[in-house]
Amino acid sequence: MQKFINDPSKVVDEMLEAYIKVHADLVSPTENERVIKYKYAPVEGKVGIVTGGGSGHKPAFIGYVGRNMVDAVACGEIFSSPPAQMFLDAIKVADAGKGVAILYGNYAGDNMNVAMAMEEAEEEGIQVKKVVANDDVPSAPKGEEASRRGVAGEILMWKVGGAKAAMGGSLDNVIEVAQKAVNNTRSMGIGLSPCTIPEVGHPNFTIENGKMEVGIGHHGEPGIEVVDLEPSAKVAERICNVILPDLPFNSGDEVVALISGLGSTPLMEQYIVYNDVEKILTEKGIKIYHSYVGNYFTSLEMAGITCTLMKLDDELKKCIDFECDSVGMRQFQRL
Amino acid sequence: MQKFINDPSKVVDEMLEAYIKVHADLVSPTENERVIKYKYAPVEGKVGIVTGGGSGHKPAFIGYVGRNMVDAVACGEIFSSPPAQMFLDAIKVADAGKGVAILYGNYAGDNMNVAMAMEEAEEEGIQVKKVVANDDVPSAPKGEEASRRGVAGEILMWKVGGAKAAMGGSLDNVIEVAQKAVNNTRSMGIGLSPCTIPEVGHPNFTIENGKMEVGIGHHGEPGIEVVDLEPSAKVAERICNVILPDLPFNSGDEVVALISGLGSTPLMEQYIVYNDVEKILTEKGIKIYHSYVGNYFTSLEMAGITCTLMKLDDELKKCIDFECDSVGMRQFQRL
Amino acid sequence: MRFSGYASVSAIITMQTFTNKAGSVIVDKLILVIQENKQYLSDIDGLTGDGDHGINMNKGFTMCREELDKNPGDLSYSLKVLAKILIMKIGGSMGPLYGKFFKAIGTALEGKEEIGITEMGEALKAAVNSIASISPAKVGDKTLIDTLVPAQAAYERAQVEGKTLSEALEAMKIAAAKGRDSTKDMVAKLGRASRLGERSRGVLDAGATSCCLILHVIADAGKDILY
Amino acid sequence: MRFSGYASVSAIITMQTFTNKAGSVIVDKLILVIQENKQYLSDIDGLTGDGDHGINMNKGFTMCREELDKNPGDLSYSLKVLAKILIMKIGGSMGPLYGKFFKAIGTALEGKEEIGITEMGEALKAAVNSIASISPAKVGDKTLIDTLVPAQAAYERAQVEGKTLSEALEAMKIAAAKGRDSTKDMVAKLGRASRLGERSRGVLDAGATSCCLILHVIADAGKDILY
Ligand SMILES: Nc1ncnc2c1ncn2[C@@H]1O[C@H](COP(=O)(O)OP(=O)(O)O)[C@@H](O)[C@H]1O
Ligand SMILES: Nc1ncnc2c1ncn2[C@@H]1O[C@H](COP(=O)(O)OP(=O)(O)O)[C@@H](O)[C@H]1O
Ligand SMILES: [Mg+2]
Ligand SMILES: [Mg+2]
Ligand SMILES: [Mg+2]
Ligand SMILES: [Mg+2]
Repeated sequence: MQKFINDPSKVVDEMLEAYIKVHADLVSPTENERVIKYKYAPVEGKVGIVTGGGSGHKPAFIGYVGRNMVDAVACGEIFSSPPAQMFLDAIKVADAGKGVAILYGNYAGDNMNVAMAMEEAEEEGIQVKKVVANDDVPSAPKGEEASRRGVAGEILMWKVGGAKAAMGGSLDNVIEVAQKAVNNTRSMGIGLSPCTIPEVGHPNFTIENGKMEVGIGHHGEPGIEVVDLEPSAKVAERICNVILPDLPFNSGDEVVALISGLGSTPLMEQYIVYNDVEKILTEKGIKIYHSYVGNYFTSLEMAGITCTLMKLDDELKKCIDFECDSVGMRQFQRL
Repeated sequence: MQKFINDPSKVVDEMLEAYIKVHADLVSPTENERVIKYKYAPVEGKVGIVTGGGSGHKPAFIGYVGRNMVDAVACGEIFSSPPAQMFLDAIKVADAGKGVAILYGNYAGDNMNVAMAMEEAEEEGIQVKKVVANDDVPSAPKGEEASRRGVAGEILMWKVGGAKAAMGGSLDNVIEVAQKAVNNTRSMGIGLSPCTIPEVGHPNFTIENGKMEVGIGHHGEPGIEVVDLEPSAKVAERICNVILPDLPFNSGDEVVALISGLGSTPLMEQYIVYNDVEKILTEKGIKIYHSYVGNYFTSLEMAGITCTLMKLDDELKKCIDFECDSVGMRQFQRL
Repeated sequence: MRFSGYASVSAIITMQTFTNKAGSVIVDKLILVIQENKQYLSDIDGLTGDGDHGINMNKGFTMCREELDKNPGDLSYSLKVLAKILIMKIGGSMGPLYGKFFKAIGTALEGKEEIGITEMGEALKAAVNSIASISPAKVGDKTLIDTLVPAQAAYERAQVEGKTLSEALEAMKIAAAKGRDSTKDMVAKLGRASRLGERSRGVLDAGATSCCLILHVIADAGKDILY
Repeated sequence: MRFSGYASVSAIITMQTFTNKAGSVIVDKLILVIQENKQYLSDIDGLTGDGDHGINMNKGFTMCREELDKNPGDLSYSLKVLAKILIMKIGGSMGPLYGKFFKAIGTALEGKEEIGITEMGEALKAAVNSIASISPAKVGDKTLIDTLVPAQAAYERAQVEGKTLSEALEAMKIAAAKGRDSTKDMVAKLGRASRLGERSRGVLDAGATSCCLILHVIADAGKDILY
């Protein structure tokens, strides 16, 4: 295990200790040491945005805490859902009295822990509503969208929800637009190598050299098939063939395209895949309105990428264009 | 070779093709397809900032092209210096009549190619001066600073030089402050795994499991020794023992700290190393004024990190605080 | 109900109970068994999962120990303390699943001074339903459900057949062990182990193993305090 | 100088020259030899470096071919075209190193109609100095310097000893081959191969090999057009 760590059971704590020092301009610790908040949260008059999940996906989730983004985050152990208390505490520090939108990904543990936190929060008089991202197309067939996992599409949900809240939207407005973002978003991942959870000490699965895992999940969940490694252009085609018909994305649509590396895939390769995806979309008359390429949502040091598309309308465009300042996504207002 | 590529000899071209599409808000292509410029370069009344080098270090070098940063970049093949013509063309597109500062790293090829480009540029009547980063302490002993390599410290040189130029500094002002940044900066790298150049197809060297290469260079240049892998706290100590006495950094100094991943080392580990470095600095009375943690200067998918410290004075602080907008570094004005 | 004086043997048997107060020892023994089996459970999890099941469980149960040392109480109270800690502090899937499990039992037994075959039967049924309300796992998926569901069914069958609490608990133990062992030949369909597909066959499921330990302690410690 | 009519053998020999015009064939043959050895040079580089030396060289020399097809000229002109392309288009270390090399030779020969032992000697000396001005590489570092420096020295020695151009070129060839071979037992001190340390021993250096090819072509093609 070629890692820079001290005690494998302390990796999340040490990371958070550093994170709040490095980004003291942007985030603050809270009484719950696993809950980190935007420095100025709760923001007066604004709906609070909360997320959370297992660690190991940096910059997700904590990296999206910031101005016009997420107000508080619950940081679980590596690849393990935070307990309900953490979600609850995150809800509490994000609440400015206008209610809290909890925007997270569809995983069994998170669903259970969020549900329990929401119950508690409501008992304490905080209005909380949730949106659950389920953008990962290969994780369940069409018709069973509700059981699909959430992957990098979560970032677009946070961006959009965060912007709406910052614009002064009500809790219902925020929930509605975040849900719209999710409904309009489709993703797919391709894995080229596994990763190692520090406390475990060996890779969490194997991918043979010369093979790729099509439809891999963010924790190494098995995909739909393992095939011979293909050139980027074929990979892009394969991805488009799965995600375009699923929404469907049609000629004339405008989209956000997000290519995220899973950890160890160099940015260069991510741009190459983007290039091939862009060509297919252009050919099909789908216009990329805005794009993101980079390590936006990783799985420790897995090699691989996810490709995410979100279909836009005017409201979503405004939210995407909105200025934001977080470690994982920093945008000047787009004019 | 688990990579998302098409033709291995076209990786840089395809990457650039994508890059100018994804970041059309920020950068533009030029007549030389390997030279990318800030969209609004040459910026009237501003000294031009140029850099360049081999590819494979993303976001370096191209990622630092943008507002108040680098105006034009020459993108060589993977780990191979761009030819003089590329540097020359970059100089030309960056020049707004106030002269051009070419700020790059100390490598044999780059030195030769930049020197030739500068000769040509001067023949064409463009005033060009250079600063050569040589921050990599383990690459040559004290006393032989001039032959040290440039590593992630280059980023601080660009940040500072870019800010000074944007503030209206003359070419001499820019060169002076960039040289001051370099003089005040020290770095060191630790490698945990090699990387594979696509056209080569196999790893460029090996590091045994359980070992680490101390003082590794940005292309896998050998370090000063190979030792057993150590906990992060020991790694931080080892780094500080080398770079602190070299400048030296003393109690009472204020510094920028930059931890960069080399490619496949997860952000989490980078923060853990930061945490340990910060503790040592605090103990020694050295104050971190601003810090950066992330994949700022990589070597394809090498595992490892570099640690860079820059000692600050008021002028350097102002430059570090200055707003900038580039893919690799995006900062709102620090108040 | 308390019976003073003599009664027929069969009457005594069908009326087997233990008190909620005395029942707190069950939680003490649950904590012990998890602490003692921490490594064993992690080792099993390591074969198909991420090797932390014992760590996760031990963390929650040990926190419960500390809390009960400060504020002890009867069985239903202790179970609810355990549940609250699992739910609020442990996270993952294990926290809510076992949290719900113990919360359901604790809630079902709340206010009951005496716990007999009926009370325990209702509590076990509530536990199964409570887990089902948050997890889609079914028998055959290679999870703790493979232990819990047949164990509860065996208890209920004994109850319907008019067996004593002792006998029903014994039946539950046997079914739990059988259920746990049944996971050995299964291919995991949920959780991390599902990643392995066919390769998950041949080893026990960690959750099914811990669930069996838990049900055995409930049965054994319960029987010990019957009167 | 041209000699019309008869001259003593020794006079003819010491006056061996070729014309700058005819010399352009040297560049044609240089291009050919690099194109033919593209794979070989890359293979050698692959043993200790990154396996692209043939690719890098071929790229520059082939671009030169295209340029000369459009705008041909004499030897010094052709060498300067080659140099300009290497310097301006190839990059890496190879572009400037061989660029400087050919630029120095081309510049030294510029304006000379006839090229004899003196002209060639000056050109080779200029080439060595020009490379030294941009590279710190010394004999023994396992680079093209190990071919070039002894080859030029051998030529100069022959020249001092009063040998003919033919003989001097022949001496240069032998020394170049010996220099190239000497790199086999060296440990690389510069460039990528230095990464390997002791493991770089036992194989030729790619740059030393290409430099030997180049010097051999200069010698052979030069001798062919002597009169
Ligand atoms: N959705 C689920 N429903 C029921 N049981 C589950 C579910 N997911 C996992 N399990 C059980 O959890 C056990 C693993 O627990 P543990 O190792 O503590 O958690 P993790 O898988 O997060 O590391 C498995 O052996 C299985 O019995
Ligand atoms: N600084 C230097 N001075 C002289 N020769 C060098 C230097 N660096 C490398 N070389 C030569 O370059 C050759 C490798 O060339 P090439 O493979 O084209 O470049 P790269 O090493 O950039 O891939 C080496 O075999 C060596 O002879
Ligand atoms: Mg786990
Ligand atoms: Mg586990
Ligand atoms: Mg090369
Ligand atoms: Mg090479």
